Parts: sequence; structure tokens; C-alpha cells
Amino acid sequence: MDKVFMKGCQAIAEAAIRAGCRFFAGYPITPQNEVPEYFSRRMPEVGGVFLQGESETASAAMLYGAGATGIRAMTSSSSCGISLMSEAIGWMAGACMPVVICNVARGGPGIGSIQPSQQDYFQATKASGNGGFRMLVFAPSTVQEAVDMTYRAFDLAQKYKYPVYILTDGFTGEMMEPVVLPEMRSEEFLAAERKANDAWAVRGRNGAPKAHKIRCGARPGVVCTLEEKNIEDWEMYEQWKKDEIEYETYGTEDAELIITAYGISARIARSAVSILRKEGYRVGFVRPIKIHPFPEIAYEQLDYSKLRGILCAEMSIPPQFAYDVEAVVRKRAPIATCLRSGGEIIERSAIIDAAKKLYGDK
Amino acid sequence: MDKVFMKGCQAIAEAAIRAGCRFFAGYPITPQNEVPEYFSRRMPEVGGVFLQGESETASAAMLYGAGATGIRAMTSSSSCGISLMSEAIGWMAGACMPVVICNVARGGPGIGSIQPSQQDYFQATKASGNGGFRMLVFAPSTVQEAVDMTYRAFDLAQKYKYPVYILTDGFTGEMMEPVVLPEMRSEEFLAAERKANDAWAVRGRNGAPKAHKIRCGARPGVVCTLEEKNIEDWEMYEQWKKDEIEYETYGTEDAELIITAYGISARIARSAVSILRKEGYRVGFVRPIKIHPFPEIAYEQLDYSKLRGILCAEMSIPPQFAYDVEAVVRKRAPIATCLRSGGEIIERSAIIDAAKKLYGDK
Amino acid sequence: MPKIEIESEFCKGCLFCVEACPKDVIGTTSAVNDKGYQYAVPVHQENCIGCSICAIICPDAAIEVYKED
Amino acid sequence: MPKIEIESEFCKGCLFCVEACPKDVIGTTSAVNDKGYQYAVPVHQENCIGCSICAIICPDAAIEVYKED
Amino acid sequence: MENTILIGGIGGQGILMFGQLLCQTALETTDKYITYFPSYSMEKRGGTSDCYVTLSDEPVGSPKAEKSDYVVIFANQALKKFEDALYPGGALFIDTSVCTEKPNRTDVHIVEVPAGEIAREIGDARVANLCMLGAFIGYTEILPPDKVLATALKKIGAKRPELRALNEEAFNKGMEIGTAAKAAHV
Amino acid sequence: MENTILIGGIGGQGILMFGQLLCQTALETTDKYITYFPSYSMEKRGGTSDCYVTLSDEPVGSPKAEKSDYVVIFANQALKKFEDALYPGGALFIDTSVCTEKPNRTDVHIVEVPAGEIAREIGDARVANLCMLGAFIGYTEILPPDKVLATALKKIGAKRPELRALNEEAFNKGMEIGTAAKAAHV
Amino acid sequence: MKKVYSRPIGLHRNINGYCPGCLHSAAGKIIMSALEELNLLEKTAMVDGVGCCANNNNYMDLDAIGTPHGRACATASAIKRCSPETIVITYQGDGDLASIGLAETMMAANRGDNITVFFINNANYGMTGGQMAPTTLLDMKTTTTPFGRNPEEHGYPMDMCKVLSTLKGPSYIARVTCTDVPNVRKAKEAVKEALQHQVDGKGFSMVEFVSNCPTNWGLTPLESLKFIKEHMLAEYPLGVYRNL
Amino acid sequence: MKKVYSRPIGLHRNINGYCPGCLHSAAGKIIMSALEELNLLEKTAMVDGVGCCANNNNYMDLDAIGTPHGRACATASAIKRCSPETIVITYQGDGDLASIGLAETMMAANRGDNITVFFINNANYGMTGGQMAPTTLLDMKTTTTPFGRNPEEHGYPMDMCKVLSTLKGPSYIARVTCTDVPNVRKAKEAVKEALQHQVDGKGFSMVEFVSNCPTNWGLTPLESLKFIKEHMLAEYPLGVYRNL
Ligand SMILES: Cc1ncc(C[n+]2csc(CCOP(=O)(O)OP(=O)(O)O)c2C)c(N)n1
Ligand SMILES: Cc1ncc(C[n+]2csc(CCOP(=O)(O)OP(=O)(O)O)c2C)c(N)n1
Ligand code: SF4
Ligand code: SF4
Ligand code: SF4
Ligand code: SF4
Ligand code: SF4
Ligand code: SF4
Ligand SMILES: [Mg+2]
Ligand SMILES: [Mg+2]
Repeated sequence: MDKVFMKGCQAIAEAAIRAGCRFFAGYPITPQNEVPEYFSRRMPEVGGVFLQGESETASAAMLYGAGATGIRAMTSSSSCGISLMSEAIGWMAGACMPVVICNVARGGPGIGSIQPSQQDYFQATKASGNGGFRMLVFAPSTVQEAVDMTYRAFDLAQKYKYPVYILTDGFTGEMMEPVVLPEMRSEEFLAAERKANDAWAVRGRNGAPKAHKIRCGARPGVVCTLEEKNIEDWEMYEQWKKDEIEYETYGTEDAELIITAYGISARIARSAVSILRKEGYRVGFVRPIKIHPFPEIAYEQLDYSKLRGILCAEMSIPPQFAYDVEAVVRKRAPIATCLRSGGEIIERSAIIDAAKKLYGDK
Repeated sequence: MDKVFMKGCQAIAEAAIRAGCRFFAGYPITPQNEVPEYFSRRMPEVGGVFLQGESETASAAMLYGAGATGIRAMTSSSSCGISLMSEAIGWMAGACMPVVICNVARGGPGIGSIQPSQQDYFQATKASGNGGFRMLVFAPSTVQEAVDMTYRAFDLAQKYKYPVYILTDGFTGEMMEPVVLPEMRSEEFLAAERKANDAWAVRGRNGAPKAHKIRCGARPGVVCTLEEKNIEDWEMYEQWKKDEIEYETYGTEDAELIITAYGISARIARSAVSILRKEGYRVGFVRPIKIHPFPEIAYEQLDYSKLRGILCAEMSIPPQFAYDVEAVVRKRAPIATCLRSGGEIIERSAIIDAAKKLYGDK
Repeated sequence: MPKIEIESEFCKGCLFCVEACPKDVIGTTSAVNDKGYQYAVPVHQENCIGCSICAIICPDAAIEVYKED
Repeated sequence: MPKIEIESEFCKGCLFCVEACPKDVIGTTSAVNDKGYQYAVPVHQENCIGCSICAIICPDAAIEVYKED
Repeated sequence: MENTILIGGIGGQGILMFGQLLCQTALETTDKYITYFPSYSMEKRGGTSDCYVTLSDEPVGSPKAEKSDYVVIFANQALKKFEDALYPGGALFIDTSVCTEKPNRTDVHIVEVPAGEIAREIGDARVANLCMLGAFIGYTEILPPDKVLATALKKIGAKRPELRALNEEAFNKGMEIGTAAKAAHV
Repeated sequence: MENTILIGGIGGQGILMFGQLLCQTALETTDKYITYFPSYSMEKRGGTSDCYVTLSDEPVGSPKAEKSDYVVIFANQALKKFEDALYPGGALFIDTSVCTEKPNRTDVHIVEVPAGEIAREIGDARVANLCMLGAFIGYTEILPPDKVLATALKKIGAKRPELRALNEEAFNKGMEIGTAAKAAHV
Repeated sequence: MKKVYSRPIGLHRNINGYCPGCLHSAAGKIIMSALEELNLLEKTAMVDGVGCCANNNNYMDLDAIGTPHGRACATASAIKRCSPETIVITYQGDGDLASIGLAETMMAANRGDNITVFFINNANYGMTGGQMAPTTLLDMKTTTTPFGRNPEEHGYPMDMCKVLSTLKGPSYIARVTCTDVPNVRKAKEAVKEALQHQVDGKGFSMVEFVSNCPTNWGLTPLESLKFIKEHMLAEYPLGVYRNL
Repeated sequence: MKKVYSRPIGLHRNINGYCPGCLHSAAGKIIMSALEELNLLEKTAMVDGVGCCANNNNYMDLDAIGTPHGRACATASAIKRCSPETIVITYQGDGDLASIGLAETMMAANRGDNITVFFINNANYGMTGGQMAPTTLLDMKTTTTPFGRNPEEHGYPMDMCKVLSTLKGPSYIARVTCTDVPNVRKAKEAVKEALQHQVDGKGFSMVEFVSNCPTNWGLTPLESLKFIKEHMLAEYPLGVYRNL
């Protein structure tokens, strides 16, 4: 399979199209402009729809409409733009729409900076809107992962009939790396899925025994109380904890220190771990691949009797990811952080220094 | 001091005015309509400004503008309306605006229901917008508390020059209880404060040595990097953990079981505790009064050797408050939940039943 | 002879039909329907000319009109 | 004699003034300023009539114009 | 001591006013904790309208009691909805002029008040709720009748002074029925 | 082995293209992990334009290396900004036709290329970056020169076929300078 | 005997929750009968705004989708573009369409998206209890203009037909009311015309219903009709504003 | 020698980051010199939209506040109402004012809020790299209309002066450009007139600058002026649209 050298944003858009995405709506915002721009050129080639929304609020409502017709659909934005979508994201969770949302995050709060950051962790994993809904949240570390996760996000959105969220950042969106692109989903596959979705899609009744109704607070066509819907969603989230946990570890067996990170920070942390091990430090690495559901088990499996500490590296000040780590580590090991924010990249040397400090004498 | 019998929403508005609030912008949404409605009648009497925004997004931007002139200002909305404000709320945190935001919460996600709920806990305490900022979050249990907390919220907003958030719910907003209203802040007090704020307010330079600049990413007039600002905010949050923790306990000394809850659920839980104790169960009560900063200490002080368990009662499915409780309890006691959501009120009998189950034999 | 039928459960007692009927065919009773509305009834069915004015104006589509073929 | 002064650090080399001057007073050098722009310079100051056209059109307010009193 | 009262009916029947009058009077004449919670459906007219009142010596838990000591019913649907919300041994007040159906409960006291009829006799259908209020107070004695009436006249009087006399008459007629029912039940 | 390269200049100088050509050639001719990260200021013209390239045998950590083995400089500001980002012993490439200032570093190899001048001599100022590229490859030998040139001609050729010959000439002139510098340093 | 006037077949027997005399009911009835007559009931997807129109969902037998407050046109545009064979209509109040959703409405109109918008202008926020809307008349008292709307403080009533008519995108714009039989007839004609524009692929069409809110206006249903005729129509003249 | 043309005193010596030949610079210069001439520099608060105008902050010596994308008018309205003695101006691009902020702009205009809006129409989203804006001309290629804007898919260029002129709230609306000396002079007159309307308490005023974006248009500064004259002005006619 040939590798192509691609920018993260463009690779995400191309992966989406190969996954069968046939609708994109979005609004310009750095550093994700190349997502809509790519779609604007590419959608006509595959018979898909590209629609530039008049705002993020409108774009999210457009995404919702597209999802309601039963096709694969996506939006992307960055940080403050994602905030403007939060009502609609919650609405789409409330209406069980199989859509994909990609946040190419930048500094915050508010407009923050156009530089990359990881400051939207809580928002993405715990409160992408009001009402307490949660989504599957992917956090790619490389352009290849961004491609693969985008591809899978569409399948999972369809599987669970629920929005799936990709939390990436401006580094991953703007950098170029060689990638293997996944195969193009066949028109037959997509047509079959669309046909199946016609069991609930809102496109005119067309002889269906009952009119289809989509509303926030029930799966399409279902009549239930909001509480019943919320319970059902909760059960799904609990099931995710069994089926959807994804993480990666390295060198944890003999580790006296764990460095943990996700997304862009994880690749930097991982390279720090390599160096530290070469220097003779017994350092291990834990990385949530999806950041929701949070892979508690990855931290449960650690041998705390050996651990001198856990170092959380993230591009967020105040720390956020570290809060979830703390919650699962439960004081069984000291936790330290290595942080940057506001668009500054975390430096490998800073991680190494912090790790050495926490490690103490070799 | 005379008690008056008032609706929560109106009492909040009156308390705000007495605290010196002279600007309100908001958009209709049940169950908080009586807040703007009350202001629309009352503001002209105190020479304040009431402005109905064309949306929540606009209302929040108006609040920001008002705050930037150095006067006490407020908005309110409910759940999905608050979501629409999230970009601007983050912006106001980023620009250090001393404003007050009140969420009279209802069912969610999305539009949810017009009935009360506590489903916005994560959003309020962890991600009211992008970028990882946090606010002081009050959670009143009674109309009197709603009044008192509103009053204090304005002082704290001024003290920290930062948005303060009141998370209440449709029950507290719509119910009537007798309240003692706080005294009206004097015009002199307000004028003096405004004058002090003129050191940074944006109202035309008027001979100031330097033009005033307010932007997202720095305190007014300060030139710094976004990271520096984020660090400063983080330090403030850490300071809050020392100065701003507020909680209430009852019967924890001999407790074998703790019931914990906040806001509207707390009053129901508290009355359940009374009944359980009368029945001979050694049950204690822990209630965060502010839900951010979270009163970890309240749970640290418990005697876990005696505890059979901790019961979290909240009107949210999936649970949210329970997550924070779990994080601080660290498996030192089993945790159970008693939940409702989507507009259904939590029943005292359900709390009592759940408590008895967790308690086991007396 | 033309006639109208008012579905009392649909009627909300707005009186639009009562006011509009050129023949004063329609009036109200003191009875209320399940929703608690005092519904309209044809009180002078015999005067009905089948003009459909009442039915057209009825917002709640409570009235249907019949005529000899 | 009228004259102009171009603040070279403000100039971005857009050439609006060059194009607009009725007397072809202004030209460019190959030098660049701190920002990397090839800035405009008065090359025929002697022809200047002080009409201010260049200054008015200069978006970056880089030009000031002087005249005998 | 905690008294929980539930009043149920249709928008426009003065349900909320009923509850508020109790609370206001309690505020002025007792040291009790008082909570009032209204609950209405989306429809503005013809929709349901209910309210919950709690008067208690201790801080009130839920503003919406699970079960009530007293239930006051102004409409058929309300009866259906709230009949079961009454504690055994509690009292059920029914405006029999509008609520044509019969309660199923046999473990409660039932006070039937033809309040609508009485109001019409007096001369204005709108005073039916005051009649019910009178009956309620006459029976329950949880608040001093003269104070309740005074509060009512003050509150309603402000809006509709022309109804003052009628309201007073309605209240008193209701009181009689309530007191009599109480006597019969004891 | 990991090679980190930083190229710095002003928008419009072909900085990003320089980095991309390295990466594309590396992709086609090596098995290395490759990462390219552009970084530009808000201004579109005249603003700074930099990019970071990493070619490595192991997965690349940060796309933006803290220090680089090679730094290529196209402007005075870039020199100021990035001089310190070079590892001791690394090589600093400077287009001396635009970058009039002198580096302070004494612990690095300095390769001065009057690329702008050469380009103008050849006939088009726009080919200066190809000249720098040639010098860079000639000196570092991290990629086969013919492949780099081929990639360049393919990429640029598509956009500006008229520059093909000039580009080739510029690249080769640069190569000579680079190779000579290498020889001198060894 | 022959039935000469029937309830539209697309209306379920579930009673809607609109207040007595509320012309939301009338608009719904007209739309359903127009869809019936044009044989479009099976092809139509309705996008409901947020407001009293939430009632539509229960009693109209149509594919339907609720959408965040104000965003109906954005959602509808997307549905239409993804499923061009569907007849896409929105049904929105004045708060929804002309205040929070103003940008979405205007941009869909300006894009000429081939959808049909039904706009129920009752000069207030009905569902939330009668607050001022952009369309509230001058001097009208609402719960947020307790002293009446005054132009200095609150601005002027928004004429959406006029505003949208400045754009090139719309192909049909009309304003109707349902206060009497001739107007009901005209309203239905306008609705059908608007739908026909969509069928013919002509682009954005809108019918504004000058409506009432007896409950929040504090008027009886009959009084509210009178108020429309005497006050609303003066500010909101009926007629066809655009017909390409 | 006397200085007969000076740099406006309110402009710091910090250089702004606008591209060469970008008429954002021209608009800023004109506004600052108008404020200077009206003696308003000390009384003015500027509300900056989000876009290339973020540059203003650094080089204009004015009280200023940045505001969320599109919300400048809402923020400005609130400032003005809380501090009526302040001269409140906004400075916004076309994406900011006419797309995401359309509702806020129109509602402030409709309320007649006593603020002055400066609207820089460069037919694209300059700051984010040249995407289509509501004001993009037909056939114009942008990064999101790679095949040119076409009316069927993207709708028509929005004429904000025309749209706002349908409302009763605005008291002054004009469209100007800065392509040549006579136009620069007229632009300054319009800016002064607009500000004077605010000083006189007349309500909402707006000056639209037909501007350029040489960078994203892919033209040299001089070519971009030509493009304005030949294409932009045909779609966006200069003149005073409202003057009460
Ligand atoms: C984002 C958001 N804001 C506010 C509300 C509350 N809300 C519900 S309906 C409505 C408006 C109703 O007014 P209108 O659109 O005029 O419809 P009407 O009820 O008058 O027919 C509002 C503001 C909401 N549901 N969502
Ligand atoms: C909520 C939000 N969405 C998107 C952006 C990204 N963004 C920055 S500037 C801009 C628009 C620039 O266009 P315009 O308003 O026309 O100003 P110009 O740069 O052309 O002068 C956008 C969309 C943002 N900062 N915030
Ligand atoms: S059909 Fe005509 S005459 Fe008969 S009841 Fe109706 S309006 Fe009256
Ligand atoms: S018009 Fe219809 S709803 Fe109104 S009273 Fe007549 S039948 Fe009843
Ligand atoms: S003042 Fe007039 S003549 Fe002198 S340089 Fe400027 S444009 Fe030319
Ligand atoms: S107009 Fe101004 S910026 Fe442009 S070249 Fe002339 S002096 Fe320089
Ligand atoms: S509140 Fe007003 S708009 Fe809503 S249903 Fe009732 S009358 Fe109609
Ligand atoms: S990008 Fe365009 S609008 Fe922005 S400064 Fe450059 S030329 Fe001006
Ligand atoms: Mg309305
Ligand atoms: Mg623009």
C-alpha cells in the first residue's frame, strides 16, 4: 500500500470520504481550515455535499439535518468553534444521530490562540454540551492515527447511532506525515447502509407504515420519557467501558515510573520514555487511545508497589487529563505533571527532566 | 428583618439588584423566564439596564460588554441556553470579566425538558466552554440560599475579577419560599467600585495615561502570553482551594453511612437523613455548598473505618457529581447512587430505600 | 338538507365558527369535553346552508360539512 | 519647496503612492526594511508640489507632507 | 409537624392562587418553614395546573412532596392524577361542580364541595376557589380562617376589588361546609 | 538516527516548499519516519514562515524539534530567532543575499550561500530556495541529490514549467557550494 | 350526503395542545391540506422550530424533525441537499425565525436553498410566556416590555417579508393571515404556491402567517382576531412580496 | 516648513500586521483621523471583531475590546447602554458582521442602538486564509469555492447596506472605498458623519468600506485596487443609503 505525504487536516478529510462521509458542513477557523477546504474540492468528485455554514452553530445544525437523512456526515472546527456547537452536539446525542465531530484544538479559553493545544479535554470527555451526555472520544497521536480513527469513527457512529468525537490538535492537523490511506468504502456498502437507515431517517414518509420522527430526547421513532432515554444512554456508556476501551502501554512491566499522556503529547512522551530507558531509567508509558471511555484498567494493571510516581504530560494548564489519572490512581503513587498551554508545545526535554526529578536516584 | 414570600427566580433577580447589579441581558427560556421578566420591570427603578438579547450568544456578548464598563452585570439562562453561551463564557474568563452567570437548569441533553434537573454538573464545574478554565460555582438548596449566594457572587466576581457561576435548577427557580432579602448596596459603594474599575474599564480613555485594552487571554491592560495568563488563572484556582471551599456536614461524627448531595437534591437528602437518624440509622450528611472548588476536605474528614458506604443522590443520569465524590473517596468506602433525570425529582423515599440497602442490617 | 358535524373532542370553544356562521347555526353548551373546553354544537342545524364557512375558519379542524349529492 | 517624508519602517511597498503621485516623485529601492518590505522612497523630491495625494492614499500612514508656510 | 397539601386542576381555576394564599398566611401567622411549588403543563390555557404546599416545623425537603396530607381537586383529570398521592387517612377535597367523577379511595376522608355551583349562585364563577379554600380551612384548621380570608381579600382585592364581597361570601360558605364535614368525620 | 532540520524565513520565499521537498524525497527513497510541521505568523505576506522537518529511524516525537541538526536561514529575523535552535556541531545554512547579519554561534558549521544573488544571475529570484536546497543536500548528503532534484522538478514543474531549467541550474550551483563547504569542513 | 369539507387526512386524531383560538392550529391545518392536495404528504419532511410549534409533532402525520432553537433553516438546507427528492418545510415562530435564528433564516434564503419556510408571526414568544419578539408591535406590553415596546429602547417591529425580499435567493415570499374565510383561502393558495416553487426547484420560499397568541396577549380568541385586523395587519401588510 | 499632512496622532508607531496594500490599514487610518478631527479619541471605545482587524489593537491608541466572532454589535450595544457618554464603535470584517454575526448586526441596527459600525468588506475571510464570505462575488474563487462562487450552490453576494436599509433603526448608512484620493476623502466624510450621528444621539450608524485582500485574492496591491473598481463596486455601489 502506497504511502502519501499528507497534512493532518487533509488526511482526516480524505479518510472521512473513504469511510463514506458524503456530507460536510463547517465554518472557517484556524487550524482546521484545510478540512473544509479539502472537502470543498473533493465532495463534488464523490457526489457528496459540502456546505459552508454561516457559523458553527449553523454548521452543527446542518450536520444534524444531514445525519437525519441517514447518510454519513461530519463537521470539524476548533475549540471556541466547538463551544458554539455545544447545544447542537447535545441535541444530536439526544436524538441519537450517527455523526462525526472533529475538534482540531487550539489554545483557550475563548478564542485563545491559533496555536495547538490540549485544553479541551474536559469539554470533549465530560461536557461537550449540557445534560451530561458522553461520546466516544478518539485522540490521535499521528497523522496515520488521525486517518485510521476518522475512518473508524464513522463506523462506530453508525454502530451506536450516536455522535463520535475526534479530539486532535493543531499540530496533528497542520503537520505532514506519510500515511497509508484506507480503502474507499464501496457505493454498494453505503447504499445498503442508507437503505437500512431509511427505517428511521426523515426524508418523507414514502409509504412507510408510520411517519418518522426525530427529536431530542429519544432515539428516532421511539416514544419514551427523557429519563428513559438518559438511562438507555447511560447503559450504553457502561457497555462502552467493556467494549470500547482503547489504550497502549510500553515498558510497564518493570516500570518504576510511568509517564502517561494522550494525543500529541503522547508521541512526545513516548519518545522521552525511549530516551529515559536508554539512559537506564525504568520508565513505562501508558496512553489512552480513546480518552472516553477512560481506560481505568490501564492504570489498574500497574504494579504500584514498584512505582515511584506517575508523570502526566499534557498541553493544558490547568491540567485536565491529570484529573482523570488521579481519580483512577487513587493516591497509590505520587502524581506529577509536565504541562504547557496556550499554544506552546510540550518539550521532550521538559518531560525528561520532570521524569528524572520524580524518579529520584537511579 | 421581614420575610417575603418569593419565587426563586424573582428572588435571585432582586438579590442581584440589591447586590448592585445594574445590567442584565438574557433570552427567554423556561424555567428562568422570571429572571429577565423581573429585571425588565425592576431595572428602570434603579437606573439599571435591561436588555433582551436576540439569543443567548448575543446576551452573553452583551454581558461581556457591560462587564467591560466596570459595572456589576449578570445573565441567566437554562441548560441548552447556557451551552450557547459557552464560547462567550470562556471568553469572559479569558478576559477576566467580573460577571455573574446563573443557570436555572433543566433536563438535557440538548433542549431536554423544561423540568428541573441537575444534569449540568460537569459543564458547570469543569467545562463551561473550551480551554479548561474554571469558575467558582454556587449551588443553592433553598430560595434563601439562592438569594444569599447571588448577593455574594457579585462580590466574589469583583474580588477575583472573574466570572462567577450559580448552578441552580427549575425547582429552586420556580418554587416560592419565605426569604429575608439582603440590604440594598448603596449608590456610593457602587460608584466607588465603578471608579476603581475605571482603572481598566473600556469606556473611552478620558485622560488615562494609557488606553485600556480588554482581550481574551489577558487581564485587562496586561500584556502577557496566553500561557502566562493560564498559569495565573491556575494559581487562582489553587488559591480557591484554600479560600473558597464551602460545604456543610451533619451527623458525620458517628456516621456509618454518608449521604451526599448538592443543590436541590441536598435538601431532600438532608430530610432523608433526619428521618433515617430518627429510625436509628447512623447516617451522616455531606453537602458541597460551592461545587467548584470541590470540597475534598469534607470527604477527607470522614472516618472511613466506620463507614458502610456513601450514597450520592443527584438528579442526573448518568451520574456526574458522584464522579467527583468517587475521585476523592478513593474506594475507601463503597459508593452507591440514587438518581433521577430528565425533569423528574428525586424522591426522599428513594433516597431512604437506597440508604437502607447500602447500610444493611442496623 | 346540508348539515355540519362538530367533533366535540377537537373543539376548544374558540367561538370562531359561532361568530362566522351566516345562519347562526352554531352555539355552545355548558358541557365540557375531556380537555375541559366548552365545545361548540350546532343548535340550529336546520338553518345550515352548507357554505362551509364554519369549517374553513375552525382552526382545529373540528367541523366537517355534508351536503346532498 | 514642498517635500515628503516616508517613514521607511511603516512602508510596506504597496506602490500606491508611486502609482498615484502626479509628479512621479516616488520610487522604490532594492533595500528592505526590518519587516522585509522593499520600501518606497522619494526619488525626485524636487518635483514635489505638496499635493498630498501620496500621503492620502498611503494606507499605512507612512508619508507626511511639508510645504513652505 | 409537616403538612403537605396538593392542589390540582386546570389553568385559570385559581389553583396557584389557592396555594399561595395558604403560604402567605402561614408566613404572616406562623414560624413554619414554607414551600410552594407550582407545576403546569406546556399549554397555557386548558392545560393542567397544580401546586404543592408544605408547611413544616423543620426545613422542607422536597418542594414536591411524594404524598400529601391533603389533596384539593378541581377537575376530573386532577382526580385521576392525584388521588393516589394522598396519605391514607388524609383528606380529599373535591369541587363536585366540575369534578364529576368519584374517587376510588376508601381510606381517606372525602370532603365534597359544590364550589362551582355555590360560586355561580353567589354571582360569579370565579370565586369558586375561595369557596374551596374556605372549606379547606374549615376542615383542616391549619391556619386561622380570618387571617386566610384577610390575605385573600388583600391579594385578590388588589386585582379585582369588585369581587371582594363575593369572595368573602364564597369563603364563608365553604368554611361552613368544611367545618361541618370535620364535625361529621370526628 | 534522527535528523532534525529547521528552515526559517519570510512568507513567499519557498520555505515550506523546501521542507516538503525533503520529506517527499525521503518518503520515496527511504524507510524513515518523516514529520513536517509548518509554522507561520498571522500575517500572510511578509510575515515569518518556518518549518520543521524530522527524518528518523524511530517514530518521531515532537513534530517541532527543540533543537535541530541543521538550520537553514532565509532572513535576518529568522537568524535571530533560530540561531540558538541549532545543536552544537550542527550546520547553519544562510542565504547571505537576504540575510545580511552574521551569526554569533562559533560552535557550529556555517555554510554561506548567496542564493538570492545566484538566482538573480540565473535569471529568476524565485529559484533561490532551490539553490539553498542544493547547498543543503550537497553538504548534508542526507538524501540522494538526483532524487531531491527530481522531486523538486516534478512538484515545481507542475506549477511553473517555465522555471524547470532555472531550478535545475540553481540546485546544481547550490550543490557545488554545499559539497565544497563539506569538503572544507572535513 | 356528501362530505364537502373534511378534516385534512394528515391530521391525527390526537388533539394538539395549542390554546383555544390559536392560529397555529389554523396554519397547521392549512399546510396539511395543501400538502394533501398537492399529493406531497408522503414526500414531505417537516423541520419544527422550537416554540409552541412543538405541538405539531404529535398531530401531524408527517416525517418530522425537531431542531435547536432558531436553526430550522440550517437543518432544512442540509436535509434538502442530502435528499433533494424530499419536500422540506420548516415551521417556525417569530422568536425562532427572526431573533435567535435570524442569521440561519437569512442565509438559507440568500443561498436560495430549495426549501419552504412557514413562519408564524404572533408578535411574541408564545411558548415561554409572552416575552417581546422582534415582531412585537410598538406599545405592546409583554412580559419583558412591561411598559410597552418603545422604539428607543427596543427598536422596531421586524418585517421579515421585507427584509428577505432584499435578497436575491428567495423565489417566493408571501404574507397571509387566517382571520376570516377569504384570508384562509388566500393563505392556502400561498402555501400551495410556495410548495409548488419547491417542487419546481425554484429555490427558497416562505409564507408568513400573521398570527395571534390569545393567551399571552390576554385576549379572548375572538378579540385576538380583531387585534390582528386592527393592529397587526397595519404593521404587517398582507400580500405576495416575491414571486419569480 | 509646515507639515500639511500628518500621520493621525492616535496611531502608535507599532507597525500593524496588515499585508501590503491591504485597505484595512486605510480604513483604520481614516477612522483614527476622523476621531482626531472630531476630538473623540479620548471618548471612544472600539469593539474589534475577529478577523484581520485583530491588528487594530496594537497600533491604535484607543480604548478597545476584542469580542467573540460576530458579536461586536451586541457587545457594543451593551457598552453604550451602560456608558452612554462613551463613543462606541465596532470594526468588523464581512465574515464577522455579515455571516456569523448577522443576527447581532441586524438586531443592533433594528434596536437603533446608538453605536457606529465600521464594516470592512473584502469579499472573503481574510484572516483564515480566504474562504468564501457572504459578500464573495459570483464566480470568485476562494479556498472553499475552488470552482468559483455559483449562485445555485452558494447564493448571492450579500449587500449589507441594502439589507440594513430595510430596517427602521439605522440613522446613517453609507458605503465607501479607499481606492483613490476622492474616495478616501468621501470615506472620511462618511466616517465623520456616522460618528456625528452617534454624538447627536441619532442611533445606529454604519460605514461599509469596500475593501481588498490582495493576499488571498492572489493579486498585487495595485491589481487589487483595480479589481475593486472593476468588480467589487459593480456589486457594491458606493453612496449614502440612509441619512436621517
Ligand atoms: C437555545 C434555546 N433558547 C431558548 C429556548 C426557550 N424557548 C422555547 S420556545 C422559545 C420561543 C418561542 O417563541 P416563538 O419562536 O415566537 O414561537 P411561539 O411559541 O411564539 O409560536 C424559546 C425562546 C430554547 N428552547 N432553546
Ligand atoms: C467562533 C469563531 N469561529 C471562527 C473563528 C475563526 N476566524 C478568525 S477570523 C475569521 C473571519 C475573518 O473574516 P472577516 O470577518 O471577513 O475578516 P477579515 O479577516 O476578512 O478582515 C474567522 C472565521 C473564530 N476566531 N471564532
Ligand atoms: S356550513 Fe355555513 S351555514 Fe352551515 S353551520 Fe357552517 S357556516 Fe353555518
Ligand atoms: S371554530 Fe372549531 S374549535 Fe372553535 S368553537 Fe368552532 S368548532 Fe370549536
Ligand atoms: S505630495 Fe503630491 S507631488 Fe509630492 S510626492 Fe506626494 S503625490 Fe507626489
Ligand atoms: S503607499 Fe505608503 S505603504 Fe505603500 S509604498 Fe507608498 S509609502 Fe509605502
Ligand atoms: S401560548 Fe400563544 S402561540 Fe402558544 S399555543 Fe397558546 S395562544 Fe398559541
Ligand atoms: S489577509 Fe487579506 S484582509 Fe488580511 S491583512 Fe492580508 S490582505 Fe488584508
Ligand atoms: Mg412567536
Ligand atoms: Mg473579510
